[in-house]
Amino acid sequence: MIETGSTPKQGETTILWLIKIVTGPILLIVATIHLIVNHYIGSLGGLQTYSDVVKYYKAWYIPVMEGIFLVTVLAHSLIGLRGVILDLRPTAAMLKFINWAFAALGVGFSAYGLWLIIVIAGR
Amino acid sequence: MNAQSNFIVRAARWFDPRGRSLSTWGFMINRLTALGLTFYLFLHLITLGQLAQGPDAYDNFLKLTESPLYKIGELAVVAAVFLHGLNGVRIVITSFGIAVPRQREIFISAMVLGLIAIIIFGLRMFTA
Amino acid sequence: MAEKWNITLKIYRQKQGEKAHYQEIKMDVNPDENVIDLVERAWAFHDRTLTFAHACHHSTCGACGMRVNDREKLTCITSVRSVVSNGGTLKVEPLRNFPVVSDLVVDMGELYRRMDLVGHQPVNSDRAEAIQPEFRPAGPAEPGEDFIRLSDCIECGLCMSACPVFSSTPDYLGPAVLAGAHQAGPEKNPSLLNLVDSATGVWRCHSVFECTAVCPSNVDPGWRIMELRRKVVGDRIKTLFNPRKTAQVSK
Amino acid sequence: MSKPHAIIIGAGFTGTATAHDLALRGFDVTVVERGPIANGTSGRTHGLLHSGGRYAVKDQESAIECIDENLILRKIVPFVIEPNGGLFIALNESDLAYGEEFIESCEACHIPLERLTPQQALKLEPNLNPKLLVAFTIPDGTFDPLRLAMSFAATAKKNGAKFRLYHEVKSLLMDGKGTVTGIRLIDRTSNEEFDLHGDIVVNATGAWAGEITAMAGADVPIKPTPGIMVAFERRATQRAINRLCEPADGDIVLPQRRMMVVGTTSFTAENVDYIPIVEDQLKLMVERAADLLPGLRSVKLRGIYMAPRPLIGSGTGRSIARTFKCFDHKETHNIDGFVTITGGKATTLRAMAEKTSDTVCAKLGINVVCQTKETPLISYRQFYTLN
Repeated sequence: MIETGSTPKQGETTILWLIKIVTGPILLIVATIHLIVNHYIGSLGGLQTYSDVVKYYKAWYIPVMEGIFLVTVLAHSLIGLRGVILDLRPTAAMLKFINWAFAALGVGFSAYGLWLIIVIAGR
Repeated sequence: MNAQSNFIVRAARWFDPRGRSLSTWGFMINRLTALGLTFYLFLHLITLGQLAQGPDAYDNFLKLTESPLYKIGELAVVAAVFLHGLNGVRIVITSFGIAVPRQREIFISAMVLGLIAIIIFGLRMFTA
Repeated sequence: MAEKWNITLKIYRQKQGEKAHYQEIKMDVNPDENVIDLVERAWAFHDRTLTFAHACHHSTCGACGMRVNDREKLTCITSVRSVVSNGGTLKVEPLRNFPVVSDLVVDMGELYRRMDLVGHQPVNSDRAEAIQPEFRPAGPAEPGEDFIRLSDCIECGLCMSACPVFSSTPDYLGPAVLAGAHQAGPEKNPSLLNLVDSATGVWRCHSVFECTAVCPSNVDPGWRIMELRRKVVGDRIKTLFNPRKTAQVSK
Repeated sequence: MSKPHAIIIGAGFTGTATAHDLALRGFDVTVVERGPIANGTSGRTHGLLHSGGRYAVKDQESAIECIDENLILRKIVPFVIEPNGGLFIALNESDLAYGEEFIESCEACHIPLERLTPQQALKLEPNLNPKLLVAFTIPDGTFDPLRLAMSFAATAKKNGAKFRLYHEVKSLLMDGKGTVTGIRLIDRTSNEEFDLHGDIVVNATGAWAGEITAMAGADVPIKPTPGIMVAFERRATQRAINRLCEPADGDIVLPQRRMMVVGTTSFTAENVDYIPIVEDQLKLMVERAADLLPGLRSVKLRGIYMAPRPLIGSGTGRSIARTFKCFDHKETHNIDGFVTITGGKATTLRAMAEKTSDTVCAKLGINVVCQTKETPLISYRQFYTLN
């Protein structure tokens, strides 16, 4: 069996867990709204066309909400996925790579998504 | 023993319900939906890039979504969101030491609630 | 007169260096007997090469944990009636997630090592829950003197066998060990908090609660892991505002 | 000069304690056991750390052994013991009459006791039968049987002893001149057979001692005397509760973790490998336990088990003394290199080991004193963590 030494194994901390556990309930609420909007709002049920989407983004709070959704869902999913990978005992080098890759993915997709929200809200 | 097995064999153990109780199903559902939703999230973000290219590109893309196959996929996403989210509520509550002895009942309630939400959305998507 | 059932006992057999197979023995049983009695009879009267672990036969030692029809059970307190019906097959296998020594015997050295690592005490001074609520609590011999009581955890390993995370992640400390850390009192010991606030500690638990479902001895490891998390989070928030000088590592 | 090699057959209380004692005295020790630690009678004791009160009236030798060893074990292995004391309670006139003798005998055996009125006793243990007439406190305790044996084994291991669990003795090796020189073993985890040679073979197989001595053509006066024990699913007291009477069926109920255990009976059995549970005895135990603690009548049963005591002598059941005996087979059957230790009780395991080790040392002409009285044992967990 694998050695578990008396020194704690690095890689997961209170703060990451707290982020995951706090973003969870936020996501449940925001994702439910997101889904209802996409399938229930509008004449035909949901945002069915480009103009529906643009119209939807006119109210100031919609881009804000979608922005929060974007950032929290990226954080929640990447921390969660990292947890799944940690269950499979990655090597230290592998974990280091994942840390950088996931940070880059999170920052990159946040920037890209926020840009997209600003573009749509601006039209 | 298990230390030597490769990661696929080890990961497969998460999805072996033999000799385990109901709450392992909670764990399996959570893990499967987590992986599925993460995959979908990035796919979704990439395809939304069409929005930036103007009305024609986006509306053409949306035409694809009218096929029933796509709708089934979309319902799967909706289902995953509700199952993962409601099951997640149980995990959040119990994580703070609340209602741990009742976690089984909370799990069943969450799944029933999730199923109702899935049916409502399903009806809407396939009848609208 | 006692009821008589006829069942098939299906036993996992494996000697060192050999492939595993199952052996079936038809047996007359009393449904109120416990599974360990059947296994012992299988050895005494059917096949003397069978090996299995057991000692106290009344759930105080934790030696006889096995999987009975796939499920982790302490076989000395698991009645035949509770796991099979007349004419059925009762399958016994060694615990999961530990190396098989021979047949139904597994090597639980790692569990014992980790219980020592987190400083779980085999005896505690008594708490209120020792005497069950339907009975009135005993009076101390000397005022203020505590009773000493053997710990609830009998280190049977059932929770370690039932935990799906431990089965994929052998260096996860595991439910018994984290529950042991909780009982050892992490608030007094910062190094214990550091040990469980790690990639192999409380954050590896994914709230499956199989541990609590199989625990035969009132330990409730699932609840204890959650409590331990609360302590870790509380301590981290506290030290955020009031940093500890240098973490004193005590063994 | 190389160390003398002692082979001990049996890893129950006597075997593990003797391994500890001999390892401390500088022996190379190998313990062979066909199952895991304490899988026979030792594991299946009710776990009473005797104060000696139970034997004080009829068997003073055993009673004194008990109180002495009780105090030693509390000191050297506290982490497997609930040292919460015990009570003897009288429920009828004949119990009261026995009580007079009991006080004198306990005093003679230096067992400290204190007389309590029923009110005082009920204040200490409110779940006792309220009809009790008198009570005495005595320094009983309870212990965890497996972990007690493992603590001795772990300490022995630390001092170099080797343990071969799941190894069964097939035969004794003899040199043709009437001396036992070793054992032929089968490793039950792989079914491989091999020989092990030693300077002395100690037969510490308790109720099974006759099976081993028969391999050398010798016999020992062992009378395996099983008894039943029943565990209730609830803990109702902190102290061991004894009936103030002559040793009898179901004369004690004691706490252990969240249970109460009642014991025991006394009968003779032919096959000690498997002792079936006798329904009538089970019912009797529940009745007897409820005499002492009426609340137990409605409590679910958790475990029922039988264990053969290794009694020595020619009497029957309760009349046999509970002391132990070490047989040097050179004296009994002119077989050298072979010693049998049997009889006794869990509480006296250390004393049994001391006596056996003294016999072994005398036979081999080694002059080392016993140190086990003062040597604290290490954690039972080290049995698994030491190599």
